[in-house]
Amino acid sequence: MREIGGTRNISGPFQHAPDSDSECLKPIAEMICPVFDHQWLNDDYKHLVVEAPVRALAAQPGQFFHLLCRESDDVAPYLRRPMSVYRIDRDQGRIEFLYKVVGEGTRILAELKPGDGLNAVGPLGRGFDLSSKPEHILLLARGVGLATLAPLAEAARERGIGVDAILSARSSDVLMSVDYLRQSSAIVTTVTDDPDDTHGDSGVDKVEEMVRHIAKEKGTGLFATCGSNRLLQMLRKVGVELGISGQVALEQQMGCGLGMCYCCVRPFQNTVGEIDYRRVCIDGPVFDLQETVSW
Amino acid sequence: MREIGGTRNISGPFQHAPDSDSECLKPIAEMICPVFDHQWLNDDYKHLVVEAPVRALAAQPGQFFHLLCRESDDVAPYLRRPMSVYRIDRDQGRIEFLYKVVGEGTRILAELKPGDGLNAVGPLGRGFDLSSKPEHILLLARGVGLATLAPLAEAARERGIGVDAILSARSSDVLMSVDYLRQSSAIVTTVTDDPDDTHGDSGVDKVEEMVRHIAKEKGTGLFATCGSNRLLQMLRKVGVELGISGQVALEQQMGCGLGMCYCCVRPFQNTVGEIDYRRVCIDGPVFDLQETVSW
Amino acid sequence: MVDLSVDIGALKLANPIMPGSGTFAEGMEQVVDLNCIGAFVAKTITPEIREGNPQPRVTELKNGMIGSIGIPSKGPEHFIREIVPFYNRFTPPFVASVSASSAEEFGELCAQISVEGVDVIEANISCPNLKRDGEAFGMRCADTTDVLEEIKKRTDLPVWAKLTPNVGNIGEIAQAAEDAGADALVVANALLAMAIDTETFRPKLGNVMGGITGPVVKPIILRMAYQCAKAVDIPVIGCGGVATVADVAEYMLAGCTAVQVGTASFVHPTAMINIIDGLADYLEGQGLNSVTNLIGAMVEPGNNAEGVVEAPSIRTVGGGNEGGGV
Amino acid sequence: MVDLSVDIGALKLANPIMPGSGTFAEGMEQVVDLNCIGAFVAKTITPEIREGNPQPRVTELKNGMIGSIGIPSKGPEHFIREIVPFYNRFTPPFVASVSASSAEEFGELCAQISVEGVDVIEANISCPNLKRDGEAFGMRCADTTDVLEEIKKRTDLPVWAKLTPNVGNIGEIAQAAEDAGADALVVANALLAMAIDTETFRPKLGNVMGGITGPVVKPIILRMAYQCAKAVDIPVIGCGGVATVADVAEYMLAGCTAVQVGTASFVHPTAMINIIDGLADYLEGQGLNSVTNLIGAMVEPGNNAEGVVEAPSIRTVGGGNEGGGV
Ligand SMILES: Cc1cc2nc3c(=O)[nH]c(=O)nc-3n(C[C@H](O)[C@H](O)[C@H](O)COP(=O)(O)OP(=O)(O)OC[C@H]3O[C@@H](n4cnc5c(N)ncnc54)[C@H](O)[C@@H]3O)c2cc1C
Ligand SMILES: Cc1cc2nc3c(=O)[nH]c(=O)nc-3n(C[C@H](O)[C@H](O)[C@H](O)COP(=O)(O)OP(=O)(O)OC[C@H]3O[C@@H](n4cnc5c(N)ncnc54)[C@H](O)[C@@H]3O)c2cc1C
Ligand SMILES: Cc1cc2nc3c(=O)[nH]c(=O)nc-3n(C[C@H](O)[C@H](O)[C@H](O)COP(=O)(O)O)c2cc1C
Ligand SMILES: Cc1cc2nc3c(=O)[nH]c(=O)nc-3n(C[C@H](O)[C@H](O)[C@H](O)COP(=O)(O)O)c2cc1C
Ligand code: FES
Ligand code: FES
Repeated sequence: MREIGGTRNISGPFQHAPDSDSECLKPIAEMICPVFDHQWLNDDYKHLVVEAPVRALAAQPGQFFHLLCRESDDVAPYLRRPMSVYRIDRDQGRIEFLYKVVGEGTRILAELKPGDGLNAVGPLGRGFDLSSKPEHILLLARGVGLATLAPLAEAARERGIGVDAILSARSSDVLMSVDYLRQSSAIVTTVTDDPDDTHGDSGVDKVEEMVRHIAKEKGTGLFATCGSNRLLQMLRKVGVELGISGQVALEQQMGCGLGMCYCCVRPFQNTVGEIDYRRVCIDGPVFDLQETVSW
Repeated sequence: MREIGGTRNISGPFQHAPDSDSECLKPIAEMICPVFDHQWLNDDYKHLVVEAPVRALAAQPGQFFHLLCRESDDVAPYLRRPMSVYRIDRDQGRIEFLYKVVGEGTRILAELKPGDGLNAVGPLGRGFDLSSKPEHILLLARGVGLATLAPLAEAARERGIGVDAILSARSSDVLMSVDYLRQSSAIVTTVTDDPDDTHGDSGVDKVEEMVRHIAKEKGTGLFATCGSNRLLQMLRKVGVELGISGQVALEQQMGCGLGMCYCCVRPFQNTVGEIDYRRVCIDGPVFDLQETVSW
Repeated sequence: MVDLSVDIGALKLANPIMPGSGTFAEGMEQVVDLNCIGAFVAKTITPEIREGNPQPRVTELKNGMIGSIGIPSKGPEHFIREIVPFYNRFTPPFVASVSASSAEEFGELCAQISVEGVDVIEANISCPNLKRDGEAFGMRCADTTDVLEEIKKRTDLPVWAKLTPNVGNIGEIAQAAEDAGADALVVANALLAMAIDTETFRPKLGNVMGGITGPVVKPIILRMAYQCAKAVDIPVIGCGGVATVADVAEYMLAGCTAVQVGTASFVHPTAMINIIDGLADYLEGQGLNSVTNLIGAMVEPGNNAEGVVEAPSIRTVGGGNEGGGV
Repeated sequence: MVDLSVDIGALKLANPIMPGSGTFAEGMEQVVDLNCIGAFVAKTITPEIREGNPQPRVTELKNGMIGSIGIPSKGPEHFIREIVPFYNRFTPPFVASVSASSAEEFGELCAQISVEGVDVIEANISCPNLKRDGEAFGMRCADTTDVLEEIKKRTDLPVWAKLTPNVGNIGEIAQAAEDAGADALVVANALLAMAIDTETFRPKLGNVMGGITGPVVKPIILRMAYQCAKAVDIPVIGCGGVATVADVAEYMLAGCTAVQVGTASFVHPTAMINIIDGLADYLEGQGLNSVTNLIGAMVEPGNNAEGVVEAPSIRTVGGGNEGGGV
């Protein structure tokens, strides 16, 4: 892969590849990553595997890359799109993304073929923090929020932390990555909105029961969630009651991804309840569960 | 072919195909013409054959179509590109263009494949006028000016008018359409800038000698030219001296192609030498040779 | 059936779509059924005969163009003799567009062309005022007032003022025009721009500067139309980058009663009739039975129809954003 | 070797490329070698602490964006404590950017931040003047004069005035700034614009209006930079839509001494360093040995270097085209 330049497919209008020596030591790169594999998982979700340079492989769970979703000289979409790291394969030198095709940018992204170049900036943002050394963590993901939480299971396993994961989805055909999570030694429960299928019921009350049950049984030390505002609220409440800390990965529309433009702010509250605005791209995207506010 | 709408390739961002009944009687159409054939003639020139509706087949030599040179949703190039009618095949319902790839628009045009749709507006402009009923006409084309003059030979043949054509080009590999002209019973002479090849010498003096010779021998009643300012000046001078009228097809960058925007004006002089500005798209592109001015 | 008709003062249009001055002429009759269009707007005429600007007159942008035509004009006699009768063969109302170098000349010209067959006069006040060293009338409230008052003295026809976007506070100019008697506003003419060839070091236009038109200008002109609609009670006609049904809806939601389509007709001569057709479909899809339901219907932030709680509000200083800081 | 250095008054820059205020921050240090850049320009700070505008703060365009951030600011103490020391670890000069609601506050803030490590103060006069009902200082000559005079009284640092493009005659404002003591001009801030969602009828920005930036604005801002360079003798720094070497060349040919790169850095964080590299190649290709050879080198029509006869000139009325008629 090249770190700058190139014009094939989702690359930029670079006219000159800069002498990359001076930047080699920088933690964040703008790079062209050759696509290794790109498959539809179902009608809406796609799994993208790209080759990436060593410094990009340092990405942590919860961090993201900012992807240029355009054909070479095209002008739209003008801005990049943020995508969480779904998996890092340090041995093969590959980074994986799991994403839902929702609009113009992801539609163009979905057209990448193996061998094409993906222009990515990253790794960006603050990921999940396991420094409190919990003995057990509970992951609660809704929909594509799974893409963001999945690598945390592997990171936990590497540190000898027990993992339970509850995956919630509209219907069973979008319950992805169950196998990948189980490989990471996570105990996986699946729930859906579809009363007719064999999974559990995704109603917030039902999920709350499961959470309380698991937390009590396993001695959970950390909640981690992504993908649903209602589940976030529930988990915040349960966290306070049971004295379990939590982390949540949030989304916001972005401009720069580097903390420069203040497009991506969201309201938060500090411990005394004062509201302040933080940048999802650089202060997050992972935040303390109790510091989030309802909106 | 469809007369409006469609999104395949070089078509427009139409959201709704209008009820075309009301326009069927209009002489000019905005239409999607399926590409029938599209071949490179040499490194620079391409020959495009499209299927066209009946009213478009009414195009006369010297008239042009205004072509949208964009991929479906693309924004550039924003404006259309004018291209002369190279040939009309009324039996097969086809229109042909011969063009040189010079910039962004023609580069995108060159990507059209058989079956793709070309969005064309036309026929546009005032073509050549044979109503003076000359017994013989002399065509003098330089480079791609040939594309504009070629159909005049066929029109002359249909009217029983004798045709001589002098084709001038940089080198012999861009001397196209000699066969097509000969099929139209034209007597063709070729000249190039390349002293080493077997064609005649394209120097203006040499060409002037040929023109005088042919005009005298054949009793030429009309000169027609396209593609070179120097040949145009020469022909104007010879025309005055020999009392032979002339017509020239001119080019100018265009906005609308329909006489609305006044982007395409050029200076002309009337019989008493007063300068006025005329629109190439609607007052021309074919003008009286003696009314042109040097620039 | 969806009702597409709109009223601009006393004038009823069958639909809110009309051409922008200078982007429409008799040639269009060869392509589309002119009776489908909401109104005709003729190319601006001036009192004197003019040839316009040197070549090149146009340069392309990614999603628009810069033009510097310079208002070639054959003068009022030609207009009355040739242009007015041509358009009177059709049903839509006919709008004349005028320009001149002084308020008096504006008035004089309007008196001259207030003939049978002209339904409205559009005053193109983007042209240079000779008394102001070439600055356009529409750049100052006082000059705007002068021109419109002079015109209103000399004609009984409805007068639309076509504003220039090359101003700071366009609402102020809009108010001046309304106060001076304008019956409607057209917002706006072209944004002044330029381009240079970085190989030859020459300007890409013979006149160096020209007006930028087409889709690229829409967000800017839309903002101005919105500001004008807030500033005045007379109808506002949006003009700038309209190429699709969504563009029409955007202008009308911002408060416009109708729109003018300019450069889009160069790219697609059928643009106006396509938009008119598509507009009915769009309104049906929105469950609206009249295009007038769109006028000014943008939901202002805070006015939450569904009563949902908005995000905690953020402290800002000063109400306005007229300076355009990001 | 091509010489890329330029002088802005007494200040020497290693090259003419610097970021636009608010489009650059410490995060960039994680991506590129900051020592390569011509100068640093910090995000605008205000005297008070501000959070900025409601969400959404950004909406995309085909070739640019509209933003309404609202200048969140942590105030001068935080600036002096955190921001100035950060940039002082690098070699390029450091430009502070300030904004305030009155001329006095502008002056006060500039006095406060005239500390070791700040090389230039950029006065962002696109912000609302509370005394003018929210109209920006930079929209009136008198307000521009007030702010700059007040600042010049309170600091000895060079002062750049960053103009707003939302004005009529920008040359007039440029002159007012020069007369009041500005050492250079930055032309310009963002063009005010808006967009409406035609399905939900809601504005696409929480603040309704916002500033349009990115390549789409270049032809308009380039024209303004050209007008300013003609109007003043102090250096002009072009800012608007610079994304490529050709854009830099265009601004410099129009009379600018340097440029600022804004939104392009969001799309390509490496944009500035790519441009700096490419600029040397371009100059070599043009046979020029200093980037200063470009400044104001546009060939005006009529000034035909090769002595070739031009097309017959066309009659036009009035010299100017300030009104932006096409
Ligand atoms: C830190 C972070 C990580 C993310 N990780 C993933 C992931 O792993 N998998 C996945 O499928 N999606 C993820 N998303 C959401 C993803 O970025 C959006 O779905 C995507 O930007 C939509 O782009 P679009 O052009 O297809 O959609 P459009 O709807 O056309 O986008 C319109 C505009 O909205 C913005 N936008 C829309 N939705 C979002 C959103 N949820 N977040 C940020 N911007 C948005 C886009 O940037 C664009 O400006 C993540 C978002 C963030 C902030
Ligand atoms: C009436 C008419 C008939 C023509 N017929 C033919 C033909 O049969 N075959 C052929 O090869 N060429 C013909 N041309 C020229 C052809 O239109 C141009 O070569 C073409 O527009 C170049 O487009 P581009 O985007 O590839 O080039 P670019 O160089 O990228 O074009 C840049 C700009 O210049 C304009 N432009 C450049 N050259 C011309 C030109 N000569 N005339 C008008 N606009 C120009 C384009 O419209 C565009 O705005 C004709 C021109 C006219 C006016
Ligand atoms: C080639 C051309 C010529 C124009 N001539 C005039 C004119 O004579 N009078 C006028 O008021 N506006 C004139 N305009 C401006 C248009 O009427 C319209 O205001 C502008 O093009 C913006 O609309 P658009 O973006 O839809 O093109 C002209 C525009 C173009 C492109
Ligand atoms: C997100 C964003 C924030 C900005 N903040 C400021 C600011 O604080 N102060 C300022 O003077 N300009 C600000 N600007 C304007 C830029 O400095 C610059 O003038 C503008 O973006 C035009 O340049 P561009 O087209 O290269 O982006 C901001 C622009 C953007 C996009
Ligand atoms: S996206 Fe720019 S600050 Fe977060
Ligand atoms: S191209 Fe518009 S008038 Fe000729």
